[in-house]
Amino acid sequence: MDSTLFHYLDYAVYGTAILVMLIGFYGTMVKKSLLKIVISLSVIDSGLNLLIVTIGYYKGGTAPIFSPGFLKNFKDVSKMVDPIPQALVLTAIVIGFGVTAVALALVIRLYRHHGTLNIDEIKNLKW
Amino acid sequence: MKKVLVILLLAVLGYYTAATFFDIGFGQPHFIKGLEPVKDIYLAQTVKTLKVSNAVTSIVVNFRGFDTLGEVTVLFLAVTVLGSVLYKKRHEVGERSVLFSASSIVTSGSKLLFPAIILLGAYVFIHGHLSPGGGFQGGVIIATGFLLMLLSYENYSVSHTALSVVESLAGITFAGVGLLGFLHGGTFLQNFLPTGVLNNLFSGGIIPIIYIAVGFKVGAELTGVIYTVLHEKGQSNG
Amino acid sequence: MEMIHIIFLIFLGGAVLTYFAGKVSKVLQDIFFLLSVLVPAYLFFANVGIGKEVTLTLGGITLVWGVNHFSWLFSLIVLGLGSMAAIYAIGYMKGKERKGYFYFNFILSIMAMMGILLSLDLVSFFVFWEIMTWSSYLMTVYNGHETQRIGIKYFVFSAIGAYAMLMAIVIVHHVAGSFMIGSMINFYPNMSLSLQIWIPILFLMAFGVKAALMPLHVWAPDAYSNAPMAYTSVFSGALSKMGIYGMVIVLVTMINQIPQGFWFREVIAWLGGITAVLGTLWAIKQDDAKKLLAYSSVAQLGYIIVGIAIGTELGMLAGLFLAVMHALFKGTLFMVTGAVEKQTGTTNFTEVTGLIRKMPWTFFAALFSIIALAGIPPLGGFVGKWMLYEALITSNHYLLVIVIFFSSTAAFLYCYKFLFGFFLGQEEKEWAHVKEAPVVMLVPMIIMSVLMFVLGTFPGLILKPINSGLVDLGYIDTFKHLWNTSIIFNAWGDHVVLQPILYYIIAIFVFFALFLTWKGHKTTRYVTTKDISSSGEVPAEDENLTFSVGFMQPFLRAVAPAMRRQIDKYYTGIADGLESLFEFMRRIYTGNGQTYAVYVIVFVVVVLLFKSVLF
Amino acid sequence: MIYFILICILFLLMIGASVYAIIQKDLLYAVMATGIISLILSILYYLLQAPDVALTEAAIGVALTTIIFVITIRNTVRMEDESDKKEKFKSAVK
Amino acid sequence: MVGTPVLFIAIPLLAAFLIPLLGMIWKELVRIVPGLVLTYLLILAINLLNHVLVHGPIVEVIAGWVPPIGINLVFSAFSGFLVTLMIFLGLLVWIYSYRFKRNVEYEPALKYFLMLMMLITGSVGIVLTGDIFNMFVFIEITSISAYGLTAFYKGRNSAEASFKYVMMGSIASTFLLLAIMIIYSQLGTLNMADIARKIHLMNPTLKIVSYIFFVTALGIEAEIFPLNGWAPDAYAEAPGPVGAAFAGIVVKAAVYAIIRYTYTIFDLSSSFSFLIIIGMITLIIAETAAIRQEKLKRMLAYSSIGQMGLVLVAFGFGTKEGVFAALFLMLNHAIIKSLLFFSGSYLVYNSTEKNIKEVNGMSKFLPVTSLLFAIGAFAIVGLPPFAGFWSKLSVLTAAADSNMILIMVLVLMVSVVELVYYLRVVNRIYFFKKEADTKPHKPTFNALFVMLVLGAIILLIGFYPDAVTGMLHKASASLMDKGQYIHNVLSLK
Repeated sequence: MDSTLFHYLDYAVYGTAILVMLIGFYGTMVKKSLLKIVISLSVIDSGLNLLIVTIGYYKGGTAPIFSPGFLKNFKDVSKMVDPIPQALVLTAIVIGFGVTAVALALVIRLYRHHGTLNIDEIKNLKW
Repeated sequence: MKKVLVILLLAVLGYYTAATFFDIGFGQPHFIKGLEPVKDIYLAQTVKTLKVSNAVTSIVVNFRGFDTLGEVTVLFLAVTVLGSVLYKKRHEVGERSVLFSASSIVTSGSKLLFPAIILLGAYVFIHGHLSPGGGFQGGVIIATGFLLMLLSYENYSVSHTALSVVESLAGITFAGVGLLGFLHGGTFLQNFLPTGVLNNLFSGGIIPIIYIAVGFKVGAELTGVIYTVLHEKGQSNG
Repeated sequence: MEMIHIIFLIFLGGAVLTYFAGKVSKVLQDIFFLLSVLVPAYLFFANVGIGKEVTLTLGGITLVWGVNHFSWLFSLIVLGLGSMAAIYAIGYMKGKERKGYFYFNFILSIMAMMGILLSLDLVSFFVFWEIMTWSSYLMTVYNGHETQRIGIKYFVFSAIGAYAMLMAIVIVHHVAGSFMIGSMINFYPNMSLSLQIWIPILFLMAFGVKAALMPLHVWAPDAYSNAPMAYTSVFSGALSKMGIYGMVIVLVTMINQIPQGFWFREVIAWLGGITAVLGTLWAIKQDDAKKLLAYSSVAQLGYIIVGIAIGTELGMLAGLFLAVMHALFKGTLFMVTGAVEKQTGTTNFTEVTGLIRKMPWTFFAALFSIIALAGIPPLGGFVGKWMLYEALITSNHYLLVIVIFFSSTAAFLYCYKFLFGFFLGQEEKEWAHVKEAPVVMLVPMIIMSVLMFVLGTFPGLILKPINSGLVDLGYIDTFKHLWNTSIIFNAWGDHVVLQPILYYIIAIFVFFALFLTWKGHKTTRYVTTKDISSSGEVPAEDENLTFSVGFMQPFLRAVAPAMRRQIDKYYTGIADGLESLFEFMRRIYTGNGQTYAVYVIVFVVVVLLFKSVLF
Repeated sequence: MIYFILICILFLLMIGASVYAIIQKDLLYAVMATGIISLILSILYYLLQAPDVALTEAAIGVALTTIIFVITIRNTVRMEDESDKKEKFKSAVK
Repeated sequence: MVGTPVLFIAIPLLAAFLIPLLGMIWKELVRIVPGLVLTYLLILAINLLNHVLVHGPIVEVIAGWVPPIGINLVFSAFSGFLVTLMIFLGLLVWIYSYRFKRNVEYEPALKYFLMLMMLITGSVGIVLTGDIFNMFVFIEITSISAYGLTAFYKGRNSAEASFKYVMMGSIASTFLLLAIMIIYSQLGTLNMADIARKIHLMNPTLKIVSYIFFVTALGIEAEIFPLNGWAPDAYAEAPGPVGAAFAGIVVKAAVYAIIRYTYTIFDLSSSFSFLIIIGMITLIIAETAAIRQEKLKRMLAYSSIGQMGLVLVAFGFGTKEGVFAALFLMLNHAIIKSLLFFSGSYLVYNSTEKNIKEVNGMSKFLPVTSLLFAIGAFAIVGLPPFAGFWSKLSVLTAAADSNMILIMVLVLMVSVVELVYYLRVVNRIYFFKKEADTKPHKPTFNALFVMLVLGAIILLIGFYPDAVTGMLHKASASLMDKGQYIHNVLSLK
């Protein structure tokens, strides 16, 4: 019983991450407010980061830290989860934050110029 | 109409992405058999050569230290871009916006908390190679400390010059340590200090130095971000 | 450093030097200009031996330049006419702005034409072809704002042609493994049938554009009439011959080798014939001398194309002879028009009349070239046309003979119009102050008129080089044989049988001219157009009563159905349609960032859905 | 079993929060929802044996990102279609 | 010792961190230091390129870990050629804008030069790196600087353009990370050479999906048709020299990435025809969109997109001739399009709308600039004797050698369209009467110098293509030889 449930859970992790990403995409493409678009972009990032960390996870693994306790008890490196995706996500989160900050600055400037955040009204550049 | 189209498109995209990741599988080693994944080497070398307890730190700072240098640069650039995008001439700079008027409990509370938060941040990035955490986390914590002060004190201000000096010095330290490694051992970011004993504070060679630099840099940069955005008082059709 | 390289370097350096010399002194600029056209011309004829080849490797491609008899013939046209036009241009351009620009492009186009003739490999052929195109394009738009549509039309047609040629070149390189013209010709019989058909078509597209072959001719009248006249004489006289040059090579070396070649030649010959008729009809309709000559050029090129498309020895001979003559008389005519334009400021027949007394020498040149154009003995046009008729009849193209005959008869109408419109007719007060053109402009015109006369009387002088050129192309040397069968030549090969008759004609001509002048001088009274009265009514000052108004209306009404449909309009329609399509296309970029995001997802989804097809 | 339900609740909460963040008209609440997403994320990271990432996410996602969003909202508009309403209001008055 | 590739990254980063400090000492240093850095890097790049052309590629290891473990940089004839080109253009952009931005205050100037330098560094990093995640980081560095540079002017539209760019850029990085993770989850490595060695073991479906995600992500940066909505706006709203930098540097880096993935990393044989299809669509749509543009820089932007499409088509032939043609095209495009952007931004300098109409009759006021623009226009449509002709000829030759007659026809037809719109502008410059009352702005000495250098290069390549073809042949050979690449990187001890 438990094992089947947990089997479904396996899919649920990926499913949740992808679903969150898709919700973010939906917001990016449908929502009219610039701020909402930036929020959606950060939602995409959240889903993506979860997905990446999930790839590095092994069932029953331990955090990739050789603490004194670990060294005493386990000493089995293969029981550790994969540290590389974690390192990558660390980078990705920081970069994502930088991009979000830039986007928000642009939103502020657009609002200063146009007096609105509706993306349909901000299209002086076309064709 | 557009919504339906978008949902349909996303459904297809989601189907393919999900199928791909279900193919990969969850929770067990998914590398193709017979290959030697790099992570095994990383984990082995972390303890053996670098004498660092936190494998993530060893990857972020040493194996893939180049990424981190880039990442720090991205933040540095973000601050630059932010300043450029929101740049105003001197006489246009107005009051900074105040989110809420803090009560005296909050102000004195944050005054008390501030040193503690800074200390915590420092602790986190100094111990980055031993325990979870590191330069980024510590830097962010320091930045939140400044954020707290900025929010609770209307007149609290951070010296812009000081921020950029700290930021630059930290950056130079990072790149400079890398170049020193280059001069010393022939490759960029190469370790040129004794690695010490595993799980000691002074271990891991240049890793703690770099992480401390990163901590200062990230802290200064994020404070700069908040500070710049805060100075953008709402005004439309300016 | 070979002589050919030196010639090109002089051209190139001369062009640049001339351009910058204008910043220092106008006279210096003129001198540089003349030198950089005349010196290479002298060097070429004096020092470059026929059959010599020089090579140069650029970008991994071997460029080979050399002269054979055939290209030598065309070099004669280019450099001869080019030198004459260059001398003329000194006078023509005096006091005009953008002199440096004019001289620069003039020298470059002469250089490019020489390059085309000397190229033995396809890459340098194409390079010089394109240089010729853009330098002549820059001349077309010399007059500014209004000409830009015309210029773009010219360039687009040329570019389509040139790109077709480029495609052919690249395919040839792929198949034959070399860019040499010689290896293309050698390899041609081994190509697949579709290539054997397509490669000539692609080449002919390029050459057809330059030779103003229907339906690719629509650029020509506008371009010819809008370039400065000093250049148009080269443009129409020599530059269009590059198309003829290419056509001859394609027709002789490739199309003649395949069984479908017969149809190719028929189609081209008929297109040439139709071009001739339509060009003539349109020329008659024009009121502007430049336009008239431009359409006339199109028609004349039609004759030449008919001649070379027939492909028999006599046809070839006729076509090439006409090409040389066309260069002479059309060059002169455009110079005449330029002189009139320079002295009066307009070239419209309905405005300028009666210049014969003001500009007698110009009239002399015009008279000679008109006679040559119309094909009246003793000038060269007659010989050429005679040979053309003979070639058509001997190769059983009776219908074409009728077409050509109709067109050349109709040509009399516009010849007359030109001559009468400018020079004869009543004198207007308005033009009383007009003086004869400067000597610099007269000298080339007179030289060329004399040449026309000489070549018309002694066609053997030019037929011999033509013949040796044809021998180079692979025709058997039929000089003696042909001379015997043809009516107009005697057995010695260089004099016309009709010579005694010609002399009589000349004598009568001269006599009547003298008589009329002497007699007329005494009895005639000079009147202006307004010096008339009918039914007691005196014409108002602003009424235009010049002879040329409504000239030949009945004739034009008769041929109106043939002229109603203009190919030009179809092209304009296509261009407009394309532009509105493009206007619609660019609306893909809606300006909304979200739409662009949707595009990204659409791209990913489409590629994912079709990944089994794509990958 | 409890563990299973806990994780399921976390997942559902996360999806719910992201949907809420997208559909909520009040941007301030939407930003709060992203903060909640980050919070859940950092718990999940912790469960997935990634304490470093959890720490970073907690610090950056929960605190910093939310705060700059809030400041931006403070500087622009709070409601998603506020600008529309303003114009409608103006035209109604006229 | 000729120097090592890592200096291309380390020196500019060090300088970038130093510049704010130096600016406190003497403000002018903010402008000077980036130029010094770029000059140094150019010398270094030329030295290294000469070395590499003779002795074979240099593989640089970072942090002392040999390639499958650590990050590495590869300076081969191919990447070295691109790096040299980028730094050269970057230096020109710096010279051009040194006085262009004279009237700008201290702080924006500081930021402008910082962002410009990081834009170049990021692009150079993309080209040099041998690690796919490291490439992601460099792409982000490049994009963020590009966002900032796009929004540099304070007009209302620049922020709009930049925001669109940010949206697309974020989506791009999402797909890029997904693709990287798919590869990583299967092969357990991030090193390009290592991946290339092992990729045949991968499940084909996963391989294709990750390739598609890669192409989508990089295609957004490389302006492939349905993904390039941001590009015309960004080009049109960024300062003139930055437009040149985008066309000459950023896009080249993105195309390099696509090519590296297609040629070296993945072993999908059909990906070449995929490149041809998307390249062709991009070429056609962009060139037809360009013909109806009302603004000069937008027109140049669309033209640039179209040229990139052509480059992809040429790479898609998959033959050595194709690669050679594509590289030649990239070189020519970088030089010519920069010249067009440089001279074009002076032609419409003082106008607010930057309409094509504003260039009417400019030849009277700015003769040299106009002449250089005309040379650029003639060169880019491939008229001999300018540089563009040789690349066009080599593209067509490569197409014929691959039996792609249809491609040839389409390319030539599109060339006619291109010709028409460039001619229209040149005609306006030379033959129209000036309408608008905007005052023409004389180019500064620096700008004139840069434009003349570029014009001279165009003529040089046009008359003497051998100046570059030898190098290009070596570069294309180095790209085609996948086995050698893997060997060079992985045999390090």
